[in-house]
Amino acid sequence: MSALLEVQDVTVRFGGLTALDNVSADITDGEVVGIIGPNGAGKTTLFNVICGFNRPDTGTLRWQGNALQRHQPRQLAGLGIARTLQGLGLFPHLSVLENVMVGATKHARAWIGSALLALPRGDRDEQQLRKRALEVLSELDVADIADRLPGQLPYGVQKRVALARALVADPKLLLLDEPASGLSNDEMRELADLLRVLKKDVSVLLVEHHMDLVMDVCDRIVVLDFGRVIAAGTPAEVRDDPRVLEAYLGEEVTDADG
Amino acid sequence: MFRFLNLTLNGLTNGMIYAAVALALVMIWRATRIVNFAQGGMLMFTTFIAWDLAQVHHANYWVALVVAVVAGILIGGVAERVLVRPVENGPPLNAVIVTLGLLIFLQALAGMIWGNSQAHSYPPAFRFIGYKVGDRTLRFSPNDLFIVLSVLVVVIALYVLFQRTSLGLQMRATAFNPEVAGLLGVRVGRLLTLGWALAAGLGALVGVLVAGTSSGYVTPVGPFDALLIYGFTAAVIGGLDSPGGAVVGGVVLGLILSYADSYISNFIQTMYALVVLIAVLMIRPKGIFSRTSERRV
Amino acid sequence: MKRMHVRVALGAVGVLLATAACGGSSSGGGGGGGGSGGASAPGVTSDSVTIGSTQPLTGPAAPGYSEIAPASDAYFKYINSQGGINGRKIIYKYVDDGYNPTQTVAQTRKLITQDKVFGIFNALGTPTHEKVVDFLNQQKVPDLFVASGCLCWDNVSAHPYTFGWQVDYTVEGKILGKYIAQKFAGKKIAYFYQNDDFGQDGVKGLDMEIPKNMVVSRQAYDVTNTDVSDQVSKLQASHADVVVSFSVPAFTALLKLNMLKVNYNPQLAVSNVGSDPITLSGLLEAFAKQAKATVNGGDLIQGIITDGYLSSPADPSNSWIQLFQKIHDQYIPKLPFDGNVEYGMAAAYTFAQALAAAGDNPTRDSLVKAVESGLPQGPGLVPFRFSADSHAGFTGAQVGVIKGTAIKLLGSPQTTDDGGGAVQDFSGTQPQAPSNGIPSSG
Amino acid sequence: MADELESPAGALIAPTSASSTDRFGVLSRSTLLRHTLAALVGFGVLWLLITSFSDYRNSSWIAPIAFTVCAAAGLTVLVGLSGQISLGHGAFMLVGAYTLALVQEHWTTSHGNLAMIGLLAAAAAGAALFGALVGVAAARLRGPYLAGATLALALGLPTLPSYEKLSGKLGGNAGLFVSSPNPPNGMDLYRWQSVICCASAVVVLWVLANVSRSRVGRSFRAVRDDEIAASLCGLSVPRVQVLAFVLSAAGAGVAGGLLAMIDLTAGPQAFPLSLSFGLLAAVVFGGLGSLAGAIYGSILITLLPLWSQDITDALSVHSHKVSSNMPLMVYGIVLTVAMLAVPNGIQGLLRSLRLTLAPGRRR
Repeated sequence: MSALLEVQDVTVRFGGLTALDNVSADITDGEVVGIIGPNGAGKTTLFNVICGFNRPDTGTLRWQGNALQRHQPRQLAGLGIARTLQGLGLFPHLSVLENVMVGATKHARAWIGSALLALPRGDRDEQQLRKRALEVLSELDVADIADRLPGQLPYGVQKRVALARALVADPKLLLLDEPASGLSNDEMRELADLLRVLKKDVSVLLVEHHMDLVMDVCDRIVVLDFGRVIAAGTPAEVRDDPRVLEAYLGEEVTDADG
Repeated sequence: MFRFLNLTLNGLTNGMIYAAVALALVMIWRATRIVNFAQGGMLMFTTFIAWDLAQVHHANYWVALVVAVVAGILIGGVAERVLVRPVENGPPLNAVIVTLGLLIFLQALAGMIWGNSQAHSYPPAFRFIGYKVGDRTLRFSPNDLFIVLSVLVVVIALYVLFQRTSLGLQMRATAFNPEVAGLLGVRVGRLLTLGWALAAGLGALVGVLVAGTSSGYVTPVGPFDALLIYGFTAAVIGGLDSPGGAVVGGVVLGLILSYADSYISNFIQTMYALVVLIAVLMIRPKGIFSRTSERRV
Repeated sequence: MKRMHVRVALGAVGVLLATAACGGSSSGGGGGGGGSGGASAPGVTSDSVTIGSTQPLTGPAAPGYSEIAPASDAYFKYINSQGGINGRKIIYKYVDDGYNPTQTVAQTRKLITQDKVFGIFNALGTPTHEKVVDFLNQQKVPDLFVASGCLCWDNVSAHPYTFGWQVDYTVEGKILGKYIAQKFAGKKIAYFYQNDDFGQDGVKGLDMEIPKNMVVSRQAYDVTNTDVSDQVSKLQASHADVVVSFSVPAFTALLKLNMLKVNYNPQLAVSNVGSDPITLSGLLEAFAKQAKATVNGGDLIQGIITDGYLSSPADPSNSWIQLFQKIHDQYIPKLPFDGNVEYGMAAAYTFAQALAAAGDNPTRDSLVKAVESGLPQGPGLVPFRFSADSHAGFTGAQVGVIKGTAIKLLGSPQTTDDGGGAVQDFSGTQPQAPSNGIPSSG
Repeated sequence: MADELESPAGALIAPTSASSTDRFGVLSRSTLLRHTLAALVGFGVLWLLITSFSDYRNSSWIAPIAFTVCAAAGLTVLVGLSGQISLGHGAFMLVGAYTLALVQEHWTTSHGNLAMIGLLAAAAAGAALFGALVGVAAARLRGPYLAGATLALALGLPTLPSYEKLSGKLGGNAGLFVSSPNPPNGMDLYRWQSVICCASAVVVLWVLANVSRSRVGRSFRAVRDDEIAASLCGLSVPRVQVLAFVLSAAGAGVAGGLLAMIDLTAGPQAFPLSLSFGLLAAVVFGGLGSLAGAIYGSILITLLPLWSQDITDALSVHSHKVSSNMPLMVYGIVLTVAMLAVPNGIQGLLRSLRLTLAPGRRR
């Protein structure tokens, strides 16, 4: 089976600093892959390269076998890639339902003219988007707060909304940027369960600090340090790798990533 | 060649004036993150005060100038305390509207006191007849030299204030991060007021300088509003955060307007400002001298 | 395309932030709208006639010109104190349009529709008034003595209710041009003019009389840009001996200042609308101290050639000046007694002539008929052209030179048309002002 | 922007709500029906208003308010919904006015009322096209830089007709003539102009309400709230921003066309900076992003000078200097004080009143 997303020998430099150094990784259908590493290891940069926010200086990205060149973040949804943001990035003045409906943009069919003239076609389109959004919210058990504004909700619920907004686009690959940060233990367990369910429909690439979660749900793990891949393999393999231990020495409790 | 020299000198003089207005706007922007649209109105009002002293009450030129600057400092300080402070942390547009309200208020007040119907002339500080070069007379006079030098002196004085004194350090710290500055014991509120006051004082100086040129008249609504726009353009060209950029932006704008006025058309001066501004911003969306930071994801 | 926008105005400064919010109206006649009560026409009652006007009381055209309407109003008050015209007092309701056509339209419509004035009198400004001429004529409202020298007011078929008053700019240009071409034969001549129909109509007249090969430079200015230093440099580079300027007073002053700055001292000739000595010396006052040894602003304008169609305000022997001075001292002593005040009173006198001739029960049509049947010369140096075929005002002007704060008239008045007609000396004399200062009816 | 944008949608833009779907049956399901009905009712009320006022004094302000609404509604969509500032909306009005004048001069032979509709559409289209150009540049700019660029636009554009090479076509400082529409029998010109202005305002509001209520309006707000998240949702941020500029400019273009039709002229002096500032004041007053707020704000900035004029007249101030500047002063003071006292605009005030009176409901 060929890889869904392949990252091959990607190098990214910011000025004199090398953020990613010949990094390669891949993910196939139905897989959950974790990316871990201490602060400043280049995890978020890797995500940004995949999303088109940063361009690799060398190396290539392949999506379903085709090279991704000069792709824009807005094209991701169309390709089948969705991403959650570290800071959630919910639209603070849009209701939860509207937030998720924005996420469903790629399913919209109505032309701008329908919007200008309020044609019935636009209304039907809206109904569909709303139905789709409500379904996803229900799946994530948060349909009851559809009318609320994100700022009024507990952090854990906001995280679910962000996840719903990503999932409503029906992605093939989901990029999760620290989904567990700020969650209670219970919420984290729920997240793990959720990821195991999701995995049936969507591959997940995960940047995360919480080792328990990573070890629990990931099929494979890639370990970054100073922009280089220092280890890769199953959770068990990575756990026992001395280089990983070394890299993490004294870092394990930190919660933030640069 | 003589023409080019004249245009350059003319552009330099105007450019220094734009630079001073730009500097005033940048000081206020750095202090409070507000573009002061009342700047033109404030300097119009202080120039009227000076005009009243100099032309109606026959006061000495320098006395009138000092009174105008002091009045500017007071108006600036009071405006910050009373009007701007309540909207400083609000939505940015509210501050815009408040400064516009102040502008309109000052125009109306000046009209009530001094009338809208007359354009008043203002005495230049020195001879306004140009220097002689051989048998030709330059379009650059002792009074123009005075304008260039006085703006230069003020710019240097402000540089020293900002870079070499502890007060300046505190002001820079406040501009950089008011919360941290506050935690470090800086009395942020006072410094913001001071920033406005200094900027308005600088504006007042500019008003008097401009009024005394051979293209300036004192009226409630008129050339002082154009000054705001040129000053703003200069500040934006330089990057709103950079005092040095404001000065360079002002001079560059002055020169471009002077050349374009003569070589293209005298009728569309503000269009040149627009074209320059758009051209700069399309290449550098935050001005030439700003340090653009990468947007974080 | 038809362009008829003469700027008769004094563009002191850039119109950058017009006082749009200031739709200020000022009732000069002590308030009071149009009445009813047995009136034969809108605005006419048994004891009053209400007329309206739009004037630049604020904005770029205000300096100097804002004195005109108060002066007219003073004259009407003087008439009213003597019992009015045919027993009716004249109530003059002049409102500010800030020299902004948008305001002119709104204010004129208000005067006609809400205040129901009898007619519009001496509305000032070509770009402003041309926007309401169609409206006024559709409504059949008399539109008397527009304060502008545009040729466009004289169009009997399209605008039967509109009449000019002052001499038009092309006629003025011809008269000035003929004088200059003769006096400065063989010299280099240059033009400085406002880049609209005011300047262009004037230049058209100049070109009819001054041979093309004498003209070495033509520089236009825009009222929104007070920096005319570049135009002056170009005039200087052309080595013109005479500069003829069709400019409003503020730009006449700017022209003079910039010439001083580069030590360029040609003979200046300035059209009537831009040469009022008192307005000019006021504008130049502050600069005089730094300009060599001169003591006041008036010294900077001595010897400027200009023209006029009214007597000089500084001629105390003239019966009209005596009359206007008396009214000025009584009603508007705070204003300077200058050409603008004289203009306002003289135009008001002409209106009183027309109203007196319109009969005991004036109607809008009888007022128009009265003007079309011709009006006596009045305070002008030359007669009016008014007839059923012509709605143009004064037929000519007299060349003069600024001396002190007055214009010293030279030779005799001259008349001509705005076409190819010759400039001819006018042999008639100016009539004396009536002893009571009020035109007699009939 | 800030927190007070909590529910940017105003009375005319009910926020998408999951629960309200079936309350009004077919009306709630069809935006078209609902908005059209509201528009017809609104126009009916305005028609009654225009025809019932007997004197000029009481009805002459209707047309100015109506065309101000067109521009302010466009501006509130731009600033309030898409989060882009424009200090120079007068420039788009200018483009609309000149488009109307030029089209009328060169391409229409009839001056009938059908032609008027075409001319206003042309004004909207001309301004929209120009809005697209400006929008492309604006999409690269943020905050004060965008403010500065639009300010320079509002100041620079009105000088263009004076440019020697264009003044022949654009009429220089005096502008171009516009011929007036023909009122039907028995109606005054100013009343007919009021009718045209009100009809245009209703159409503009109808379109903008449709847009605000649609997915497009939601994209505007999403882009305003978080550009990065919006792009990850598949929205093209620059495209959305340009679209907002286009729509907003079209509204201003209609307003400019109407102004030209009332003034019978399209000239640069009708579009001073104070006009642009007044529009901005109107939308901030009304409450950003709210079409209803744009209406309140337009009424306020149109009537305020008239009211203060009346007050000044009533006080019979003798000094002309004082009386002629009084309206301007009142305007300045009200502008400042209102911003200090009611920072969230009228719409914000109404919202907090509603919250106080009915604390049980969230919206």
